[in-house]
Amino acid sequence: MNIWIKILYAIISISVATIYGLILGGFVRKIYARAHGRFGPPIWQPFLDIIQTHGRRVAISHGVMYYLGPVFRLGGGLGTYLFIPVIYGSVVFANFSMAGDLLLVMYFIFFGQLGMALGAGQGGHPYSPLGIARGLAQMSAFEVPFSLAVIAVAIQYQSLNITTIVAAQQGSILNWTLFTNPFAVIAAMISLLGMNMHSPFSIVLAPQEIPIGPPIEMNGSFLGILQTNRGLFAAAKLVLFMNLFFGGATNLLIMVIKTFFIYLVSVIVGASFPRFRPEQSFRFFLKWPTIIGIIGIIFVAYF
Amino acid sequence: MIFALILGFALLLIGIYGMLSQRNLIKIVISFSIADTGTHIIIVAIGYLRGRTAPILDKAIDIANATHKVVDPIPSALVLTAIVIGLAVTALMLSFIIELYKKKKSLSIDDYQELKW
Amino acid sequence: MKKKDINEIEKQMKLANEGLPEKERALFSDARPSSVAPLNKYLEGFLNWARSRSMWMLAFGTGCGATELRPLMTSRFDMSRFGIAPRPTPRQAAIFVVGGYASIKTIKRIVRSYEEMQGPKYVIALGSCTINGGMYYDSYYTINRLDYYIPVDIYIAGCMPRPEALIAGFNRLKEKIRAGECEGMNKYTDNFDWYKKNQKQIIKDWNMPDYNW
Amino acid sequence: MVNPIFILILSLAAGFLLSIFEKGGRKLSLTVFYGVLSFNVFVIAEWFYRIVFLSEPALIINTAGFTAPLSINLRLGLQESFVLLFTNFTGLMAAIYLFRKFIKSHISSLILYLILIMGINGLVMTRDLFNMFVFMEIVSISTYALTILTKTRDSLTAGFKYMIAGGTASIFFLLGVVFVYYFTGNLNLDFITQSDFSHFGLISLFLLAMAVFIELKPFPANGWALDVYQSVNSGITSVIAVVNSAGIFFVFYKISPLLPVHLLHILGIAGVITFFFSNLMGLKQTNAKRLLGYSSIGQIGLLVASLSFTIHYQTSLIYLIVGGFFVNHLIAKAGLFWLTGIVEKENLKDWGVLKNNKSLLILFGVLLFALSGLPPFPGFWAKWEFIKILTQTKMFWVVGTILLGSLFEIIFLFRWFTIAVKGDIDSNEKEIPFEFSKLFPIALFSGIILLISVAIMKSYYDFTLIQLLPIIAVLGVYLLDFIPSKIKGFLSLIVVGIYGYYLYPFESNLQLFFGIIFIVGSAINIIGTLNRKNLSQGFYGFLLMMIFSFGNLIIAKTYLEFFLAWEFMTISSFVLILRGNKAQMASLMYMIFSTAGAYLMMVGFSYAPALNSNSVLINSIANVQLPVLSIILLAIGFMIKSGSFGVHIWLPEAHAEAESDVSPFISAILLKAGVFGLLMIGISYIKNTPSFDVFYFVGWFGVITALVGAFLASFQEDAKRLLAYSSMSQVGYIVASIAILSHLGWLSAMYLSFNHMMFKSALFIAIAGVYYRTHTRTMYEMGGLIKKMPLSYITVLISIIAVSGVPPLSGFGAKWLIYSSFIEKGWYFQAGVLFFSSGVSFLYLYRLIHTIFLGQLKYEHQDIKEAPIWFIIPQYIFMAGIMAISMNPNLIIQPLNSIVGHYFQSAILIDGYNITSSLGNWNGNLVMMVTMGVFIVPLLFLKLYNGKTQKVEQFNIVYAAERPESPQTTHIAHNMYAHYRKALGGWGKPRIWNFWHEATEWSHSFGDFFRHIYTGNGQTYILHIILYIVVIYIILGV
Repeated sequence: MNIWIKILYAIISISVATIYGLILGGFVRKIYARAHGRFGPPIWQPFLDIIQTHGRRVAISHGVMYYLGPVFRLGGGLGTYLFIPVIYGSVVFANFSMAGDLLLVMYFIFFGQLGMALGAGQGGHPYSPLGIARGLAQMSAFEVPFSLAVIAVAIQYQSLNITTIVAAQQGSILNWTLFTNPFAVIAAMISLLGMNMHSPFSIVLAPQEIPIGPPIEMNGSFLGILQTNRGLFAAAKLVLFMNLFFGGATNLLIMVIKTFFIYLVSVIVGASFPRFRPEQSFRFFLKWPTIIGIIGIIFVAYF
Repeated sequence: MIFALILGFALLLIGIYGMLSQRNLIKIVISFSIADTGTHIIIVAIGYLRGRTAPILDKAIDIANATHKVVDPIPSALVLTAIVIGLAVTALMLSFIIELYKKKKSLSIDDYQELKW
Repeated sequence: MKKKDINEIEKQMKLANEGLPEKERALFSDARPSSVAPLNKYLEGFLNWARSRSMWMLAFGTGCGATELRPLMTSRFDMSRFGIAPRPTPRQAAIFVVGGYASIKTIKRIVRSYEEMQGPKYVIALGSCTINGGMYYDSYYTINRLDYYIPVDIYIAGCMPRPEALIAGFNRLKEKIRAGECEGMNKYTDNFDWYKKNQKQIIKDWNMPDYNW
Repeated sequence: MVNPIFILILSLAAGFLLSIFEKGGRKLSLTVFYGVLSFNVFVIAEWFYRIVFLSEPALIINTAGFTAPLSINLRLGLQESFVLLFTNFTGLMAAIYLFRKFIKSHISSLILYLILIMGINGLVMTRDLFNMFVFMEIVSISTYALTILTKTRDSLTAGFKYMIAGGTASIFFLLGVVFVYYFTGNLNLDFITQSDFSHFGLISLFLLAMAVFIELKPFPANGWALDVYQSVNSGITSVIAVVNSAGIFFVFYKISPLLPVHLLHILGIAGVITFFFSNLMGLKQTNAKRLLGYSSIGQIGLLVASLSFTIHYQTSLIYLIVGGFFVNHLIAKAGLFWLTGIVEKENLKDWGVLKNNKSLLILFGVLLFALSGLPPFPGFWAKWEFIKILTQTKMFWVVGTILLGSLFEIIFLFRWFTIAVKGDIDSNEKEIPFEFSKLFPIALFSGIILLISVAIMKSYYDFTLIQLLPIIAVLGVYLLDFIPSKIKGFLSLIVVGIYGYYLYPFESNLQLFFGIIFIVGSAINIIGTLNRKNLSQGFYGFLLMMIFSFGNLIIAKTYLEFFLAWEFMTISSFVLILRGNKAQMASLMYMIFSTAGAYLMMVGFSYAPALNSNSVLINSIANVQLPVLSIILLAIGFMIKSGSFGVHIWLPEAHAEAESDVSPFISAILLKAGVFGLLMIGISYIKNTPSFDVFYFVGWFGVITALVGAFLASFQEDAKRLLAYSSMSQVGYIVASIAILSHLGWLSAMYLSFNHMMFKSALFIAIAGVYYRTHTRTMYEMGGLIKKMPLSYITVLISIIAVSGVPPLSGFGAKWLIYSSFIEKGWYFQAGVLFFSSGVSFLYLYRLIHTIFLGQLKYEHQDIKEAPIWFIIPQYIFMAGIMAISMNPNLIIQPLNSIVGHYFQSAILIDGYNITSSLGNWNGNLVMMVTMGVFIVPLLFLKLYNGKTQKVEQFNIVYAAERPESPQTTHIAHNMYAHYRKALGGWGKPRIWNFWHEATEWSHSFGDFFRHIYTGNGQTYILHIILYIVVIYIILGV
């Protein structure tokens, strides 16, 4: 395939995902507001925020890494998304998924996080590393159930190729991993709570404790890029989960519906629970979801 | 001969007992001497081979078969040498005791155990 | 003037940062802020539209008026429907809400926080005390007029103004932003020396740089 | 050609006449004294030469005109001439050592000394038991008298104890002799055979053997000897410990053919017990001479054991084993006793004075290494062959006891050595005075033991020059040490290059691969050492030794060659680590663990079946079915070297405390030796699968190592320690991947090995540069260095991305291969643990880069510069390597695929840039391209849309409307992951450290407990002797 067409497709795919992700974000704010008994901001509020931040006349930069941090972050989001086939059977939304398999996606997630952490670190503000330290630690903890779930999926489908995994789940709703290997899915969904960093796992940004943590020094377009990425990255993660556990999507509508409901899990939990202390969060992930993940592996590997 | 043997062993045991039980350095040396003497008596007692003659090469003994006819003179020589050596050791021990006494004015072995472990 | 010349002038106009001890001078930026002209009409208009609908505020509880800020977030007043959102750090906020009387100790922090915000930035001054000193008009330790020290876009009078008044004030600010009338940031940089003089006159222990980037 | 009887005659005559010569002045008597001693040496040397090189038959001397048994006969054969040459020579040397003493002392000491030497000569040569008794008593009495050459109360007490103990022993000997005569009618060893004794007659042999054995100081009947060693003048002590012991041991050797096998074995076991306990008790000893005494007693025990257990083997082997132990121990012990006399420090703690006297230090090192039984010294070869015999006869208890005892010995000897090299000294400490007469014997003995070592290597084992190269390197560089270190560095680089070129034609590609890691990696790392400013004496010698041993490891053809290279590697790396400023404890721990590992490997190799091909070990081992025990022991040995969980505690210390340009060698390259070893076992394993799946457990150990290493690294404050634990974690991955025993597994192991070599070298060199500038390794004392040292920062950045496995850099390839291989193999939970540890690794990696390079710059670092160019060059060579592999993983994957293809069916498909495994695929190049794309697009966007960007300084941060107080309080770095530690709760306790700490405490306490049997009371010692004889008698059950 012509590389330029591929790139064009990628741009379309990314645009759709970003817009979807941002709208999802606006929607979630709406849901939260309604849970609080408020009207809440309009659904397109994230777009306004992004325009506003990009519209700042002055921005300060603490140095090269600070400058590149958001770039890394968005690059990470873009890359993660681009290595996932979004819609099963679609050429436009296949992205660059032929470059690697599930492991590549799992590790590319870190690309942005590491880069952002470095950028925030150069900001020199003490809260940045505090937030990052929490974030990294929590990440290492929720990666455990997630990786166990991924291993279970790999055992189940004898493949790490996302397209293959999606293909194996086609046909009937009962072919979804959700039904064939419920334990792995439960473990993964719990770790998704951590990944999405809603309450009770919102220890990284925690505005009340460490005012917003890593991006505390971020301003102007730097912040704008981060916000854009938040939408894109959320979409990428949701699509990944949809592909692995919920049968993937054969068209955009199904993708939207499925990912919305996957996200809803985090939102409901987030709206209902207060925040954990960091060590509570780590312990939680290393305890119950891990055990469930182990059961998931035993379930597929030995039964 | 048996009597000598028993006596020798008895002296040996007495000497050893003395060496173990006495605290006085000089008494230990005396005990050692007793044990030594016991040993000498044992040697003399069992150094004799029954049915052989004294190791004097005269006409009575066929020179060719001498080795099978005479008692080896060695035990006797051994005893003599051992006595001499025992004497030397005893003397040396006593001179050590004198030196030790000069240093610490004590003859109890319990006072000479700084070197340990 | 050419851009090169401007750079040249900027280089000459480094801040002295005399309040800082010698060994700390290198740790603070000594760049002098300069005014930034608005973009062309349409682009600036578009941006102003977005700015007016995404009002990120730094809710700095300087005085008793801050008490009235909190209810804004509750379900009764729900500021988020206007696009108003609190930000935990001045770097990301565009609106500085000075919540009432400013003591000299506080004005130092107000100046610092204001300067740390990235422009365009707007200031809402809350309550009578920020206008003329209010009940503290003759206090030895409270300033009387806030706009001697930082440019104020909106005053909300009252002692104290109710949340409704605050919302009205925000809406007025919104209109002003849309109309492109809020150039307080440029006013501050244009009259930088005057503001600094005023600030330094009352803040005696000036142990920060002349401009807090 | 002089009849050796003249030795006795002349010595005796001179002894009697000396007091007359004394009338002519001390000079004359000294001339006679040394003349006689030299004459003795000369006579024996000539005989030795004749017997060994001209193959003359043993000389039998009949005295008094009769033939034996009627008269006493003397024999001078190979053994006798060797022992005599040795004892006479040592006697002469000790006399030279005592020269100053002899000038002043009473003439009687000269006489006694001569008589003593004469007695030893007679003792060795005589074949008559009675005569033996006489000579023994002559020796004893003269020794007793000589103990008070320096008359102190201690030496008097010790002498007295010695006398009563010796007297008791001689009573038994006398009894034994007379009983022998009673039962056999004969006293000549040539005419008595074992069959002459009835069952009851064994009592005579028993008494005889016990008397000699007591003189050889078995545990616990040896308290008197310790006191003598401790208190008597060093010169005389060396005579007692060496000359006397040699003579008495030879007596034991002479009567050993008479002894029944079971008695011999009991005595052997008693020897082993002595060896074990005296070394155990030595642990707690702080007095240098008494410590040497403990060691001496132990070594004699080992000597007895070696003789008892090998007596029925072929002669050349006995010569090697018993002779090896004999020469090794006695030469080293003599030298060390003399050294104690020169240093004159009783407490080991004070031995730091040696640090100021390089020549003494070197001699001390040589003798100590010899005493520890490290190669190339004779004790090593003896131990190797001895353990081999014991293992093959399945005497595992004996093997274990001996090796454990040796380990204790290593502990106290090397603790001493590290104190000498690194210990504290008083500033007002006097220089050690130079006395030629004292130094000369030590130097000569050190030289001799080295010569003997080389002789054994060349003549007995037929080693080629290349195996000797490590020693040659050390000696060669020692001669060139006056050259500035930069030139030495360049020369080393060239030498390593030539060596690599010489090695290049490898038999297998696996060798080539490790050749690149070992030789090329080392060569690049040498560039980092070029930054050294001073002479760096000895550094390059040991560095070259280490590099050569790496090379020799991969070309080894036999177990012994492999093990030899391994030991050379250990020695050289130990010395290199010890060069660090505070490396005393670290290097000691390294040495202890390495030695323990080496001992396990020694047993493992001994138990392995013989190789039957002339190929290199890594090839030929494929045809050998290694027994399970061998595999376990070897695996543990290799895993100790690679720092596996449980035995890892040496690793952080050694890495951190070594000099900063040495650490990359230790971490990036040395650990790969363990990897190489494990692969070697694996090669045998896959061809001949053993009944018990050892590698399953190795795999688990690997993954746990990976996890624990990552956690420990995250909690470090010290940058180098962090990197060290990171190495531990990474090598854990490698070990686990090897244990998978599949194509993908080995591919990933080797890929990661190569990668790890590059990024860990780069990281350590970068940190070396930072340390060079900031003079601190504690991370929270740094911060914000990115602006000062951008080049180092870039290295660290790229390296940590490579470590973490984040695409697009090469590290991801390793992760992809590893997880694919684990899932493919079915090791799901192991894979889960690895995922966890790879998550944790982000913690320490971020900590490393943030706390050093990001955050707040400290006041004191405001005008530091970029690291020196010599640190930058190697870093960027490695960076180029990492980037090349990242852009095109095929560069490494394809060759590795073919290497591993020799051992397994290939499990991956390489199609262009795309690599497909059974589970998934990975296209490194495309990933790189996409990453570039997604990186550049936002960057351009940011450039375009960001308004006027003002660059600000480090304190321009929002700080709750205040300004930061100081960089220190604003830099989050100390205990960065406190919350994680809290979350881990009890899992965060340093259990392994505590375990080893407890083990140390317990062994020291045991040592302390046992040594309390030496009450210092002479009577107790006699009781020990008598009880000892009774107990042995009961065990013997005659």
